[in-house]
Amino acid sequence: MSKPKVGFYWCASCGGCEEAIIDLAEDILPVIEAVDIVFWPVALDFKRADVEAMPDGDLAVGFINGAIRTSEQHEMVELLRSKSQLIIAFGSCAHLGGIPGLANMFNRQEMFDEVYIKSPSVNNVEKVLPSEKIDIPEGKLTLPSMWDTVKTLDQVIEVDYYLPGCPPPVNLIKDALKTILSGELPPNGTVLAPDVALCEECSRRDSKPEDLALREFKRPHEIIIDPQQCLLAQGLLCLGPVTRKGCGAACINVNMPCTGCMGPTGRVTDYGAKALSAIASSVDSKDEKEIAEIFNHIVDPVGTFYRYSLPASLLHRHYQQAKSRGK
Amino acid sequence: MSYLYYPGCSAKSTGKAYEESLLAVFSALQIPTIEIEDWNCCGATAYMSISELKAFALCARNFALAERQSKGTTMIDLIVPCAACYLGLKKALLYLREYPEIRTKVDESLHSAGLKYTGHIRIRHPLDILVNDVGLKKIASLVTHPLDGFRVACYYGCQVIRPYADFDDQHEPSTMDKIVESLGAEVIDWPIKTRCCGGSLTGTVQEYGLRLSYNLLKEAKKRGCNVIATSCSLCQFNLECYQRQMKRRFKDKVNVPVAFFTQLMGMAFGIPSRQLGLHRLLVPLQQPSKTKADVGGHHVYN
Amino acid sequence: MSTTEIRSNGTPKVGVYVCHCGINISSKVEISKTVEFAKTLPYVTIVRDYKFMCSDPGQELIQQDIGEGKVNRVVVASCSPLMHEPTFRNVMAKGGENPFFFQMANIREHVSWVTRNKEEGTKKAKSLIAAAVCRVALHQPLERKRVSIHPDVLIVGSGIAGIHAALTLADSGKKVYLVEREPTIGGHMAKFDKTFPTLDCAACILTPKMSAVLAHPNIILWTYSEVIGVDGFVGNFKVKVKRKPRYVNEELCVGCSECIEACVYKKARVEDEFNVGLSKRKPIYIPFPQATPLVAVIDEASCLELKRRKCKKSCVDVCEPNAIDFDQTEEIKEIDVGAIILATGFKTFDARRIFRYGYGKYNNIYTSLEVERMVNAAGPTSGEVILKSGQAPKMVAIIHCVGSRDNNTNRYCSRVCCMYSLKIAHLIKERTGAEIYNFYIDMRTPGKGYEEFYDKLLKEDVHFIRGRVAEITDWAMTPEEEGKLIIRAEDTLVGAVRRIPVDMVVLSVGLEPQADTEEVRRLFNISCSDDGWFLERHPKLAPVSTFTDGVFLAGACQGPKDIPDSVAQAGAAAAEAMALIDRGYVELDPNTAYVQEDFCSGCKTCVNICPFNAISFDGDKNVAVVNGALCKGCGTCVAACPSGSLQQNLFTDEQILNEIKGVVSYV
Amino acid sequence: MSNDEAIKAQFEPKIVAFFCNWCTYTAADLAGTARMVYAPNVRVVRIMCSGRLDPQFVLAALREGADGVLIGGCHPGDCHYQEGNYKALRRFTLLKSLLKSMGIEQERVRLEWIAASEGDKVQRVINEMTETVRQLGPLRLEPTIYNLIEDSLLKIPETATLAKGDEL
Repeated sequence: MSKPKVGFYWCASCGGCEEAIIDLAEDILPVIEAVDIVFWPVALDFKRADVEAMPDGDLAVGFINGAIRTSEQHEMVELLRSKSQLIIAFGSCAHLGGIPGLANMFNRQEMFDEVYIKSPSVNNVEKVLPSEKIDIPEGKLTLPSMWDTVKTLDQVIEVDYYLPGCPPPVNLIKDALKTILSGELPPNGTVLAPDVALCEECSRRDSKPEDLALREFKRPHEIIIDPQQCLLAQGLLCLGPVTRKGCGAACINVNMPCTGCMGPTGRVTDYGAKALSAIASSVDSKDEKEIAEIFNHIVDPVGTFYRYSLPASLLHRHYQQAKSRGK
Repeated sequence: MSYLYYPGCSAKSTGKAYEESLLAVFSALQIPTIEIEDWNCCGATAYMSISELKAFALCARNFALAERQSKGTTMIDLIVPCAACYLGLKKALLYLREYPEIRTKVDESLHSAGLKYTGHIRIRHPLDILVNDVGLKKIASLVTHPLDGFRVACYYGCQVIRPYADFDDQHEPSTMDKIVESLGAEVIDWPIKTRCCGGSLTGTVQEYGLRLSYNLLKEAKKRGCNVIATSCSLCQFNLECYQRQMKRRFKDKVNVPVAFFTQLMGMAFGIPSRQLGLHRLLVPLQQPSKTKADVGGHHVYN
Repeated sequence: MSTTEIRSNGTPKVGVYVCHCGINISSKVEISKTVEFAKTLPYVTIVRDYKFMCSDPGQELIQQDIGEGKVNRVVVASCSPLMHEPTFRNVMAKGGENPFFFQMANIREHVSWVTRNKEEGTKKAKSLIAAAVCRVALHQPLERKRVSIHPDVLIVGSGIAGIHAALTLADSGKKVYLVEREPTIGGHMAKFDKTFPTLDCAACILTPKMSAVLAHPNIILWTYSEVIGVDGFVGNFKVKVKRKPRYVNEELCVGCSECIEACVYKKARVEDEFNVGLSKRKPIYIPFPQATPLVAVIDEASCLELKRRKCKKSCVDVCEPNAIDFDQTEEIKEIDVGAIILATGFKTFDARRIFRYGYGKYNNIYTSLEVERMVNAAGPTSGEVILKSGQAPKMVAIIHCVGSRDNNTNRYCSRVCCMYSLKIAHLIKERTGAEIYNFYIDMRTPGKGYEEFYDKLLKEDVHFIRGRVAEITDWAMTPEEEGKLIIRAEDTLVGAVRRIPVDMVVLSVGLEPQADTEEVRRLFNISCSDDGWFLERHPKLAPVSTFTDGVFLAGACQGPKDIPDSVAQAGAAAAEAMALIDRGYVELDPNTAYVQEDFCSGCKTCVNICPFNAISFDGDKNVAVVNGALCKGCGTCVAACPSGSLQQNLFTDEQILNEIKGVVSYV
Repeated sequence: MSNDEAIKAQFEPKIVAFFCNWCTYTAADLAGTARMVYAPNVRVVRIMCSGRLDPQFVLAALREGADGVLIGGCHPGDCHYQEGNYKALRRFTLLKSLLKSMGIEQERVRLEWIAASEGDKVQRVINEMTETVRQLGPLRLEPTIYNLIEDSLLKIPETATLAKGDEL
């Protein structure tokens, strides 16, 4: 019988997720043994038409990485949804909105102004902005429309499983593929990574004190980091306790605090709020002023606590901007 | 710290000595006092009792002028020595804040005169300023001629501390006592220091008015006081000017000098008596003999 | 937001019961509309309304529906859970369902009683009911933990209330620790001469009780001691008591007073606290002849030896039993008790706070407490009422409500002043035959035999002038006023201002909370009402309980009281404590935190969040462990847990999030 | 714009309150027993201690459609659980700065210490809060994620024109 067909697609992402698949290295061979890759714009030459040509549900699995922020991405993922039996949100951006999701601190207008006009490296005297339709002698050119709000994949289509991480760790990808090929599918909506926080697999676990008392927050470049000791204990804002494990504490092993790309555990609704709560709880002060002082060390709360999950957060986006859109 | 100064009518007539001594003392303390230009009546007794609204409008005009004069200042402190003005202006301030309907009417009338009042005014009595802004230390430091032998009855009267007691106790005021003590004088225990002086009764139903002020003088004298210090032009007037009538009516020669507390301060600071308007006193105020008069009344046990 | 998986007792079948509470609720909440609305809510199978859900027939409704299997979750929309939650949980149990498949919607205290019109009320009620329904659907079956109760009781304060409570408990066989801050027990009552309305002598009725306390095998009496630490919870309090050194060995001292005679101070120079400053004592002293224990005490402030270690210590020489011990040091006792009764009493109002009454300024103005001592045969004047001059007063004024019923001081009525003023009037009259003027606002003499006492006084031609005194002055206006204290007051019955010259003034000072009420309150973790008295759990139904289980109130520390009321309340407090202890155990609400071990990452964030050290870290399993017995169920750790692996029974994230959804998104 | 004012005019704020069982909830009951009438806009969720308040609850309330959130706990030093209210204070402080950077008006979230005896304060705070939020107008976090898609349909800026394909 013919091998199950799979497709890969990328939306608003950096390409790192594609790299992650390449990182499977020789392990990609058995994959190719097992499946037919029938759609993978980055690696192989397929067109939208090819997908449209497929009968519905023809794809066993559609792997989609990247957040959704343009009409084109929206169309494509809807198309893939109809063609695939399973859709897997691949990587932080598809899962939680990811780094591109931080664009939700602004609206489209602001971003266009910044990128195409204000940015120092830009010389755009006529202030030309990308427009969705341009008439030229040869005819009419169109571009997809760019949305105001960046969205997670499951905010636009139904998603069956999530592969977290920026990018997803190779071993998780392998396990995911195994599970799916095995046919023994976990319940819908499962995040294909262990549902325990990172501390558990952290090499510095035992050096974390029971009486953590934070009085200031340092940033990695400000101190010489002890490679053995728990980073929180060194005053670095490490989000390991809040973040799903599965990466083997890759960042921490190279002296960088965890920034939460694997997202929250299954019992947490809003990553940022939970992170904030945990960190604030360990702050050592009872004085209103002093407390405020201590938190002033956290330069960019949103960027810190929602680095990968702003669109997936309960608030989704910057509120005033949304309002100013005057919808 | 600078203040605007609202004299009120009495300061220019019967209570001239009050103004003279006040300004002298304040300049000795290096407190600049700028008089409000073109100030008008505070609307005290007469207006207040006939048409409050007119009274408020009058007060508001003074406020507006004050604000215009010291534009930019977030909060203007208005020195108001006269007890009646003090009360009148305070009341106006309060009503304008509390009752929008009054405020709007008053604003209209101000507007017609091209004036505006925003409410950045505080009414301050000299006693308040001296004790709370200047401080007793500073005052004591300026004393060059301590008032030895002066046994002073500090007389507060009614309007300065009632009904709005912002800076002193309504029933047991002590700011003046403290100031006078810091001048080296002795303050006598005189439980009636807030009793009525007769106010305008003295001018209308004299027998009652006289009785009231006589009570005060008699008791003060009985307690060995040799000068009464006051903070109100009308009190000073009632207590001092009618002592002859009292003699006739009550067959009792009181003859107690009644000075403004600012005059005593001036004396202690060594300011020439003319600048203090001491020459205006009807019952002359001289350095008392050192022998203390025997004291009636009770004293604190042990 | 949250998955409503099927719970152990099957698919949620929620019954909603809306209470009219007579018209308390129905007057501001459209019951019928509310009922219709409730029917539309998820999982709701039955909605009923009834006049009084807390009544037996009301409870029946619920039990039946449970019995017939129509409902397995219950929402009662009525009063505050603080009022009837236990009631309805029992109903659940009686119906054969887990008591915690229950949620209450507070549509009385939080809706009908605080909302202006019916429309608003109905709307708000709906939203609260929706919240309760959404929440209860996620409730888990829970069990109350039973903790055994330590049978001993601590009583703080040994005025008449403390004494009575102690004796009651001790007689029932309970071991009682009675802790008193002063060197002797007896409190204010020991200072009084006679007691109203019977006029029997205070000492005669009090001292027997005092000796009984000392003699009682079940009472451990610690005078001159203070509670400095309270830990634990109902049934299992750990209490630290500081025993101040009295420099006299209690066991050895026989109370012979030789030492006092012998003290190097030939004259008594120190203000005598017991006689409220009307007399002097020596540095070594016995507060009063019937002091209990009858043991001398040396006060550090004035004793030469203790101040500068150079005194010839004549006291030591004369003390045959060698009881005096200058090396005595403060001692900290640690005890376990199951219940605590606070009987810390009151302090009298400081009359200096009202200038106009000249207390401390003029002679011969006394507070009622001073007069109590004065008229006491054992007092500083051996019972004679005399002026500073030594003569007896001919005219005496008694001013009521000094520091009571007055917006500038205390707004409340001190309850005892009218009566003791009458008593004092009687006693002074009896001793001096003076003319006595009572200045009162209203005569308040409710109580057995009180009104009769008032009548009696009226017949003793004591004068009563209705009007608050404006001032007391020495300003004489007429010769006959010379040298007197003049009372100025409006006689509101005559309608004239009067000046009444008198020789002596008695200020009937009101009762105030002790100066250190705030510290004591914190120490025992209870609340105060806004006038500063300890707050009872319910003004009518739980007058001696507090919001902290196992801590009870007796006497005036809860509010002004006379002796009969204090004794009655002390009895009540003792009974409550007894009931608690004799049950033998307490059931703790199961709202404790628990760790989902499979999910816990061992990040230790929660460990030192817990103020009760209920959370420890298990290194081998690398998980946090909650000690259910120590956990008090605040849920602070749950909010802190970064991975949502800690949860709180009755308050899981899921339940609260659903309640939030319910409270906003349905109405 | 008049349209907005129109909305404001008949706008009844929805406010979710989280009250601790021992002080503030009791105070609210007291306000009830004392029949202190106050604005009906606040709906109370009871938690044992303000320390139980997970910032997620605040965001959830806003997301579900609340226009403001009020948190009530025991006065500092009075916590029935010794320190819960301090934990609440720390979380609240950080949450506020987060909300600020998310463009949500600070006044929409408020923390108050209210003791069991302060029924009048419950009344005051609730009335104030309701007024403040009324002034701020509705917090339009609705519609929730599922209709965020229409949410993203844009008014076309002059510089660009919407291509057919964009109409969803």
